[in-house]
Amino acid sequence: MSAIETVRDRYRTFDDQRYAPLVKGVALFGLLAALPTIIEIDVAGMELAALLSLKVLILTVIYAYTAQAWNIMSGYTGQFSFGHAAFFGIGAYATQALVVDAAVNPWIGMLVGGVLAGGYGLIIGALSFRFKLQGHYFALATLAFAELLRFVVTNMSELRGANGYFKAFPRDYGAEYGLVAFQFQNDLPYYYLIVGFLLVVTLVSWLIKNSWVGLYFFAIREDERAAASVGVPSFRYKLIGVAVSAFFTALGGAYWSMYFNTIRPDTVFALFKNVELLLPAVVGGPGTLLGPIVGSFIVTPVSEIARTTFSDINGLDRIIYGAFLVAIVIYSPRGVVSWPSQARALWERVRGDEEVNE
Amino acid sequence: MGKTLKSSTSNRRRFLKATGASVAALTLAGCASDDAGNGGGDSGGDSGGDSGGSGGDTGTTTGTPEQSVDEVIIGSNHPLSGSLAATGVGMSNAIKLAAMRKNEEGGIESLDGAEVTVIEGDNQGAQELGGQVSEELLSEGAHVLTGCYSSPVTTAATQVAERQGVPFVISIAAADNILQGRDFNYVYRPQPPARRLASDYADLVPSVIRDGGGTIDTAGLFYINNSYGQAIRDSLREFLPEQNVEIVEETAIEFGASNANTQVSRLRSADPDTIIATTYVAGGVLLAQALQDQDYRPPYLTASASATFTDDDAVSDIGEFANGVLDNNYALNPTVDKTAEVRSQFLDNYDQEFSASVGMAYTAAEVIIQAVEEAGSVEPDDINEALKGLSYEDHISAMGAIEFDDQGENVNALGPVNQVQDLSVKVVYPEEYAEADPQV
Amino acid sequence: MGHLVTSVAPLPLQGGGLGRFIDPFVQFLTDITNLEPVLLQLLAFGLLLGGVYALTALGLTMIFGVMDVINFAHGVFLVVGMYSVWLVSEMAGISPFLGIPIAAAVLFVLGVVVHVLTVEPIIEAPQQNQLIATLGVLFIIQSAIEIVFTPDPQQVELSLGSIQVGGVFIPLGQFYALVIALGTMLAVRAFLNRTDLGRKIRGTADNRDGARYVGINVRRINYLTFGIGAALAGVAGGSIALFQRFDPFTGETYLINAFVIVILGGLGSFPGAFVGGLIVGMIQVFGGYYLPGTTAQVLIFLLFIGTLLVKPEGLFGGAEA
Amino acid sequence: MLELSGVRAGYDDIEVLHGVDMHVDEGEIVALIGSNGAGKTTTMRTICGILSPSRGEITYRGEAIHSKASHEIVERGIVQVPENRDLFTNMTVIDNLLLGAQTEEAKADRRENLDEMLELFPRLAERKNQRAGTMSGGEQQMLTLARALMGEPDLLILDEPSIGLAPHLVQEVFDVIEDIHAQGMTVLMVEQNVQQTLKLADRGYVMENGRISMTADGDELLEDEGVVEAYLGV
Repeated sequence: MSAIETVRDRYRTFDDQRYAPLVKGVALFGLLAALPTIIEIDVAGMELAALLSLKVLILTVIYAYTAQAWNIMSGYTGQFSFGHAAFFGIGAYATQALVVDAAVNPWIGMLVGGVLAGGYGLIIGALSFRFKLQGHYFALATLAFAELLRFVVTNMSELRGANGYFKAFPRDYGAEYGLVAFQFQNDLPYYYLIVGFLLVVTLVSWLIKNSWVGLYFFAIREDERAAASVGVPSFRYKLIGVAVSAFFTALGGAYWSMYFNTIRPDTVFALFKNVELLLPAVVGGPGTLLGPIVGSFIVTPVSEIARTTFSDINGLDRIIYGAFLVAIVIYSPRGVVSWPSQARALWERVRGDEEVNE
Repeated sequence: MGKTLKSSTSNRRRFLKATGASVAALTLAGCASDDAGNGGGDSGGDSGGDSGGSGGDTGTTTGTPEQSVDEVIIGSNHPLSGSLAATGVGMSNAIKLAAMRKNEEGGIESLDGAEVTVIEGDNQGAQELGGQVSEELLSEGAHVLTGCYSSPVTTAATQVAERQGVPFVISIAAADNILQGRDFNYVYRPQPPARRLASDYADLVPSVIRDGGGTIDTAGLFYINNSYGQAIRDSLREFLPEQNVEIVEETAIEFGASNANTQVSRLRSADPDTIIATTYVAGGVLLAQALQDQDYRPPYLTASASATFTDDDAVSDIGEFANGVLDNNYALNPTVDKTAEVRSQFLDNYDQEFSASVGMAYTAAEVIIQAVEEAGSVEPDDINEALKGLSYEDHISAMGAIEFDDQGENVNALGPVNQVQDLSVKVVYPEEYAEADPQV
Repeated sequence: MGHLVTSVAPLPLQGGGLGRFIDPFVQFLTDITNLEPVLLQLLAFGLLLGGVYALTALGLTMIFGVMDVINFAHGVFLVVGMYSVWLVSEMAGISPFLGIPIAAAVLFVLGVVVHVLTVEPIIEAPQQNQLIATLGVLFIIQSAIEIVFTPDPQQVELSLGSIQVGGVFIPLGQFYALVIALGTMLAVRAFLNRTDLGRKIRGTADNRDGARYVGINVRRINYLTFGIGAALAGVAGGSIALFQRFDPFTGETYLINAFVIVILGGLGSFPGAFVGGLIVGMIQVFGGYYLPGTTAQVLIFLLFIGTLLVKPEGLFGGAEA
Repeated sequence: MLELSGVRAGYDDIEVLHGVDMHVDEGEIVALIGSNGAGKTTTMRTICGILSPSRGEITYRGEAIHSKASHEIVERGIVQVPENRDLFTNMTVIDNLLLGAQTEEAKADRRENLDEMLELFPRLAERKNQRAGTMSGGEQQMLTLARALMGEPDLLILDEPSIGLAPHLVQEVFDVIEDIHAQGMTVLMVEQNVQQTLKLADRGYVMENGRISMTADGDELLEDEGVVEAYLGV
């Protein structure tokens, strides 16, 4: 038995253990927690920080978070939403409107935003599923619901129209810089906060995936009619998927609004925000737990590296980034996380052939 | 990522970008190679070439491990690609030009002729890159920052400067609350923000018209429906009634709209004494087009903070019809010789229009250079102190001495009145900056 | 123009309570009962704008209808059309009208290339993959234009002016675009209905498996369709360049409205695209006239959602292309 | 004429055919029977290039065709009447028929063939300008068959041609099949109407779990106890 096979078999033995997900989770989030330190480590005169700054890390984890939230609905139940900016924006706006106009602590505002977004998600879902929208039609409907909000908010002076909100100071709502205020004076706490967010949504996602709810979700994704025929209440479970996903996406929007200081309809409800929120999940592997996280650690750094490497010609980085997107969906339509199993399948096929030949 | 760097590098922290404006000048000459051929007699090319040999070599190969006082690095954080790039590139070029001119004069005097270098970062007009690019520019050694044109991006960018205690002089960013009520200690804005521009409109334009014997009792607003358009609209609503001008109609145009027919129909049926346009270049062109198509023109066609009627290209695109338009916007000061000089140098070097926005960025860079000159140091806090006490008169913008208040706003910021006369944009009011009399 | 000044719309202050929703409709009804001449003018503008929108949707509906691919690069295809016409007229000094067929040819080739390189390999993959692939194409082409032609806005030197018919102003640039839209629509419709290739395209749109069972080379139909769809975008972009300044980013606003129109009219339906375009144009014009700000766009999205829910196959869905 | 050896195929990760071996000779009617999910339709789809086999070989007149696209297979003379018909439902009957003629030869003859089909299926002639989707199931089945014949196949593959049809229509379909076979066409068919099919067929294959479990003459199969029990419900 070759060394590789030994390792592989050991890994499989480990993988079968009940504690395996816990160990993997701890390892993953341990790594995430250590990243700000790791990027500062000097290896042969090179620091990773030269490529990945803390700000880029934060952005990466934000999109890992939103993609994970998107994944609960679209990856698990197969209802491809192209309008998650709606929920993201609701979270951002609820937080800022409450904190700026009513001095409500942003944590409370965030939860209010989550609930509002969940409600909006239920409306979208109830209408779309009642009328049996599928595929492109469903995607376009969700997009329309998001674009609708962009124009509504732009034209509503009650929500400060196109000017949007500037974040208030902690003292304006009776707090001091720190966790309670949801505001910090440097980036590191913001990083750990969003890693914490990611941990929570990943945990929720894992719980769903490993429960009967997840089973129903997958059944709906694979064959909704068949699922319904064996008694899965698909309408209700799709709604659960939308609501949970919308709720968590809104929390991401709330974080965004606190971290970036200012929001406008054309920043949080932007057309391309819809894409940015879900892209890591599609690149990483929709419907998987690891996909959104791995995807984000590919998408965001690639765009960042392209930007810093090809900065001599303005715009060249977007060409590289575009080519990267095309390449990844062509060569890995099921996401990057499928690479190991594809490699394994290939390996086994090769070995299988050998056995047949013998 | 700085544009002055020729070879790319994986470690921007250690590997300082090309130092010395000589290299910058060479790169510029490269960019504007068309002009270098015929307009190369310009002294900038020569002096850049002279010192370029040695400066360029040491700059790109060794870099400087520590901040040394033989160069001052300005970090320019602007949208160099994406939908805002048309203006952003011009603004960044203006900042480079300001550095080049200073170096031609012998550099920063108080630092024994230290050269001014500009390193550029492209924020792509994206909010999430505003802070990131600021950090990159700082880690590349920038002593002071400027940017960013888009207000949300500027907010993110200034936040970084404030936290790190590095001065940030805003080139352009219109939103009032970037500075107001933010408690910033390191951020400054020479430019009049939206509210100031609108109040200047209300103060100046009606009196120009009335002084000329005209009547202006009613107005119709035509604005772009984004934050900048709405900010001006809100302020005009506040200030115009104080000058006895009633707003009888408001109509908005969407960014990227294909025409302004409906909006003009609406304005036409309200038939106000003046239409006040607040748009980017494209929106104003559409307005002019639709007005002509419907054979309508109010007694006074005016604009507040509109890019269209201070943009020579747009004015010539519109043609005849643009003549007579009164517009208040930040403007270049035509009464000083330096303006024409800078303008012609800019045109020679960059084959781009020296618009009011570009001119404002140029002024921001001069403010920075002047502050460094007065500080005699590249320490951020020294520069910051100098900015606080600054009173800079020798600039090319049509406004008084640039002095900052506690919030960092320029107390003498001004949006004077321009008029299109014979297809060229002329400052007509207040008189101290006027190059022509208003024709009412 | 004093004779038109009979109705002064109420000042539409945003944030004025419920009145802001009701007053415009009251005003609209009053104008109708008074037979305000401005209504006729608005109708004309709605028709013109609708024609332009319909034109921008033709290519999208073709690709969407036949291949079931949401082509995000459609907007930037329009932009390539604009630059083609501009290049032809500025550089070669040819009339911009002649530039339009050239733009169509350029876009046909570009469309085929884009299709073969990016869409064909994943035509059977989940739909979101095609969406992201075309998004990548959008980034690539848009930035390439930006690098080659700078981000500065461009304009075709052509002042067409307007004519006045019975008190109604008709801007000629948009009028020509409407004529081109109608002509193109009829030509493509004739091509689809009267030629063998057209029938094969319709068949493939109708039932891809069916097309394969009868032996249609579906791959070939795919790239031809994508090419023709792109060429239609070229015609649309070229026509828009007749009356509008443009930059590398102009396509994005048209893209979203084109999606709305395609769904309103029904996938793959050319008359549907035309009617959808008219509806969106009319709402923008009348909504823009009576409603504050850009509230009209809210109506358009509500209509869009309503159509998706109640009649997702569109007004002309199910009918022949 | 047609030979399958060791054909494995399926959808995504799921293999449905685990090595199918069968052949059809010139002029034969061959029937493929088996329970639901045995892999009959998958076999038919694989032959016509709608699915491509992961392993194994399909040859037609000595030429390997398993890696060819469906239109290339049609060009070689294999045309299928698919199980779910796959008609162009939004197009007229005439359009559907015309689309059936894709090869050069078929195109050359298509006017004559069209007339012939309208003669053969009078119901279609009555509805020739109607949209296919608006017709009854029986009419649609006729149209599918006629559309396939418009392609002038040498080998006609029929996948459940009588499914969901009223008894008198079933008989009509079988009459047509017999008729065209009599004119020399080779036929491979899948049918749930086992008895009638096996009577018509020269040979039959029984398929179970993605493999051929037995093969014999049609009459022999009709007498085989296992087959009778499993598929004839006696």
